[in-house]
Amino acid sequence: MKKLLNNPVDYVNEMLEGLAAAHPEYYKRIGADGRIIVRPDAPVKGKVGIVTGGGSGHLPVFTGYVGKGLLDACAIGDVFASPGVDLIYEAMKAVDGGAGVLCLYGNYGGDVMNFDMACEMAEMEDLKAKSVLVADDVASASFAERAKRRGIAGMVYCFKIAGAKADTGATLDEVTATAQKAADACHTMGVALTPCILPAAGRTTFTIGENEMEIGMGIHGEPGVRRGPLQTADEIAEEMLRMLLADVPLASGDRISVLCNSLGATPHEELYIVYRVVAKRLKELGVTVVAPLVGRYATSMEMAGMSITFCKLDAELEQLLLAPCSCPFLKV
Amino acid sequence: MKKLLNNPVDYVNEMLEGLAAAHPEYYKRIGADGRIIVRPDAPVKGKVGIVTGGGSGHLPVFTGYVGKGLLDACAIGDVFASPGVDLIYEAMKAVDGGAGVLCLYGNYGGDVMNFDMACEMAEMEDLKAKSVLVADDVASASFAERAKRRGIAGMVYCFKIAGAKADTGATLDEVTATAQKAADACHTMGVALTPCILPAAGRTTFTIGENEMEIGMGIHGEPGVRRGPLQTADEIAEEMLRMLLADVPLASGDRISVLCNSLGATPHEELYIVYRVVAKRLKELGVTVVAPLVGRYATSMEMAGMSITFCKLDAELEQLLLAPCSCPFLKV
Amino acid sequence: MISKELTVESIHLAMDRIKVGILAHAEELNARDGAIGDGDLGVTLSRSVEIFSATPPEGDDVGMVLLGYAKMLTGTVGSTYGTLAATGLMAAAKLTKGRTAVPWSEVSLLLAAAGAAMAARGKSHLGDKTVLDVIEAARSATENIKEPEKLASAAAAAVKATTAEFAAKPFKQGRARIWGEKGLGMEDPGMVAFQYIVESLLP
Amino acid sequence: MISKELTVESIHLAMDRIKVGILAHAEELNARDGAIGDGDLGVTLSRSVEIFSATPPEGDDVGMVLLGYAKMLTGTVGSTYGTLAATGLMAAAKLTKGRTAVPWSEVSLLLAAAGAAMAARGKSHLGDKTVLDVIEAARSATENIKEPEKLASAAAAAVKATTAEFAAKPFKQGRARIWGEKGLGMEDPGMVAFQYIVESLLP
Ligand SMILES: Nc1ncnc2c1ncn2[C@@H]1O[C@H](COP(=O)(O)OP(=O)(O)O)[C@@H](O)[C@H]1O
Ligand SMILES: Nc1ncnc2c1ncn2[C@@H]1O[C@H](COP(=O)(O)OP(=O)(O)O)[C@@H](O)[C@H]1O
Ligand SMILES: [Mg+2]
Ligand SMILES: [Mg+2]
Ligand SMILES: [Mg+2]
Ligand SMILES: [Mg+2]
Repeated sequence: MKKLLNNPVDYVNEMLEGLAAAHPEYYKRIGADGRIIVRPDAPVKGKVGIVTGGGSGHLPVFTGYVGKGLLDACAIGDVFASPGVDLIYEAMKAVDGGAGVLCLYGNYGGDVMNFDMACEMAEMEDLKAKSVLVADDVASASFAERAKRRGIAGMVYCFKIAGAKADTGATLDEVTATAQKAADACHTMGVALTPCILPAAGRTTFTIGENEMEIGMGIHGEPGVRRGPLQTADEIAEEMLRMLLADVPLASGDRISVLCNSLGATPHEELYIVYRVVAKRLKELGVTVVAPLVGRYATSMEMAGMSITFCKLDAELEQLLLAPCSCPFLKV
Repeated sequence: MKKLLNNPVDYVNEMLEGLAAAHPEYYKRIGADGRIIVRPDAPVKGKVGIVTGGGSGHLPVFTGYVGKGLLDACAIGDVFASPGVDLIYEAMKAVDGGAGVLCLYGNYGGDVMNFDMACEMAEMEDLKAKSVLVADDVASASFAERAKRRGIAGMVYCFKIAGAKADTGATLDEVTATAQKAADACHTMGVALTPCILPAAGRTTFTIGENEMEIGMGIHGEPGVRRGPLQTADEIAEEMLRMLLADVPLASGDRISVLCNSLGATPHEELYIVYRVVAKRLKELGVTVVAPLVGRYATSMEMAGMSITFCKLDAELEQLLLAPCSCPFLKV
Repeated sequence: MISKELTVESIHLAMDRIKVGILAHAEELNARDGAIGDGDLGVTLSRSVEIFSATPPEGDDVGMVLLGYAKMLTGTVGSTYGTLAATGLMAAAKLTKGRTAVPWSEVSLLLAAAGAAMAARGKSHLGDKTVLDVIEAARSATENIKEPEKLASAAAAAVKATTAEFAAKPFKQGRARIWGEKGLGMEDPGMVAFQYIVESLLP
Repeated sequence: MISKELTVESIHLAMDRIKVGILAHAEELNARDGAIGDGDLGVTLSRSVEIFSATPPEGDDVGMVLLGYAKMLTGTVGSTYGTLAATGLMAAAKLTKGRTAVPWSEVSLLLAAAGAAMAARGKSHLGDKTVLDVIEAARSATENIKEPEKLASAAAAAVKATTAEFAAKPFKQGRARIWGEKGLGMEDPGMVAFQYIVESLLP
């Protein structure tokens, strides 16, 4: 695999420069090195601000989802590395419109430390802040230990739903509760086919045989559930569905949204081949799919592979999922 | 590179099955093997119908752009192969709401033959039809021989603009004239880094060295302008810009739209790194960029590489570009 | 068995023979097309002849039967070769519509009409190293020939010679064109396919 | 040169020495981190010590100076090691705020406070094969020691021994955790970095 690069040290800043140049109506750069992206109209008076953050290399996650009815700001780290504490705290201050700030991000050790520390700073300066961690990766821990799960593509649903909730004028406690409900509703299974290349290191994140796949592997190459010979799309989809359905038992009449997400290189064609299996199985179960998403929503640069996310809906979550939102990567 | 596949013979049909299952509000399958995608509300009474068609493996092109304010139908061939004549003709009949049909597609030999033949059939049965070919690939022929150019990512602008024009209630002649104006306004330069794998053949479309790139290579591997060692993102962007600006001289005050398009594997991060150079150069020239697009809009499955399209705007084109439209891959 | 004039029976009979010839060479044609194109020539031709024999067009109007076969081609895959063949058959159909018997001496004329229509459809020219060149060779070799056996053998010899002669030249049309120098020395798969088609008609 | 008690001068001096030690081992630390993590430990530590020496915090309040260094860490990269170090420095700052001199005998206490805060921040435990284990080793080795020279040498010996001892155990925290069996036999880069930090303070 080959990359269009300049000096790898400038990778993130150049990327952000292009992002802000292309979509100034959505993204404003602030903070040291412009490593925070905020809505140009931030802070929105009276609205709970929603801040996320994490490593680069996952576009549209995290930065891309700053937008109307979505996130208010994102603190941006180097490729696959956490943003600094000060950066996170600055992002929080930039979006506090008086109603407080929700930190909504994926469950990764470094990010948790830095967000926790930023929240302690906020507390010292009387900025009201709450945190909700997205921990949707079914393969990374058992249901009994859900809190240990990594955060992956389910994040997209959490951003969408929390953003819509904040738009209703809800309080920080309400937005936090709904965001937590959305996070709890998300269950994701992934499969990795190839690694990606770290720009700075110039090498791949992990190795995997020419005819191998790894079910449940994390988006940075964290070990999964099972490595084995590459199977057919239908077999892989069925295996992932089995694991998902064991985690979130669905009954006739249930309503869910489904995200079939490419990790980067895997094309739309293959996602639809997989989605076909998902749709068939859910139909058999009598489950209704609402507003499915098929595409590249949470990636690891040019990694090949995909994930399936179930977001189980109740009336509130469904209404918020269908509420209007707008960023260059997601418009409802 | 690895693919999520079942029997390759079923690749296109399974993909369409998933596509229609995911987005029934946009896509309805008709015709032999369901190889035509039409808007569910087709034909729209009194509106000029717009039909495209071409080989599979380029999502969102072609099928994906069926939608409101966009295309009315698409006839779908096998991977990188033309759809049959009857399929095209059937698509035309399905979208004729009495105002006639525009065939709007990329300039490839097989497609031209089949569309021409379908149009002759239409003529025999008194269905009013016109054709506009998209021929935007600067690398494939000189400006003097523009009509010989292949159609690549510029297609997206043509679909958008022609679709918006048809939505105004314009006549077939008017829609045809505007579509032709849009096609003439589009100039694209591409660079290929890696090939993709043909599902049926199980092999790559072409070969290219581990540290090589080919400027101007076509999306099926057609030879380009220059093959050489992989350069930096900025150098590549500058070279492509030089060729584009030689083809479409821009002056201060001009307004254009720009599409930075990934051929598949190349991630958003790299597209923004390139867009940054494009934005800087156009700013220096005093050119205003309107509604730029950065993403995967016209692909070759998991090919790595990208293209830059300039769509030079006049007042009409700009207004139509900004008019509302909606499909799962493009919403304005 | 061979009728005095070209009738619908002789067309159906020819199609049966062509089916045998194509199926015997399908793999080879795929491989030839695969070397310079997308490798589907054998597949698409096989699919076409299977459909031909499954539901041959009815009636005794030569033109309408030729049109019937042409329509089967447009109804199947969208391959270049299939569309060109449909175009050629339609051109021949126009000249024979309303007739139940056509003198064998007109075969050369039908080939001329087919070739001209195909060139127009493909925006291509004689010398481009395509099936057009062998059709022209067959047309020229069959001029003024009235006996069907002689027609087939004259055409087959001319087609074979032309295919071989063109191997040395560069491709100027279709997917093969992009190969430039690398195409030198290779026979055009479309010409070879036509050669097998004509050879299946040899007595 | 060495003052009778821990003052801001002794802190600045220590930071200068640590800078030399870190820069000398930056490449090695990158390589160690690269084998099981993301390979940035040397880079991020170097960046931090450069910033320390460029703009050392002012004033003579030991606590405020420690807090000043902590804040420089949170202001630079977001690496785990940097955030943990900032957390540890802040904990020590809380205990020394408002004082211009702290008896050397309190160093062990400061290490205890730092280690506890870091464990809370990292949601990790002693025995997880992280920098926590060598901090605990240093804390234990420095208990009741009053002379600065002895402090450094006792800490250095304990840290080195603990780093070596843990090499045989599995990683239970951070990016290294995912390596499972492959991590056996490897020293934890965070422990090694702390070893070089302490060794830079040897007289
Ligand atoms: N423009 C053209 N005009 C005439 N014949 C052509 C043209 N392009 C291709 N051919 C013929 O068609 C053959 C390839 O047919 P086919 O495999 O069906 O093409 P594809 O798979 O590219 O649609 C070539 O070998 C050549 O003889
Ligand atoms: N949860 C944790 N608690 C305590 N120490 C940790 C933890 N995670 C990692 N470490 C320490 O940090 C070191 C790695 O630091 P660093 O390279 O900055 O991590 P990263 O690059 O993953 O952010 C490890 O060698 C280990 O000593
Ligand atoms: Mg072919
Ligand atoms: Mg073909
Ligand atoms: Mg590290
Ligand atoms: Mg790091």
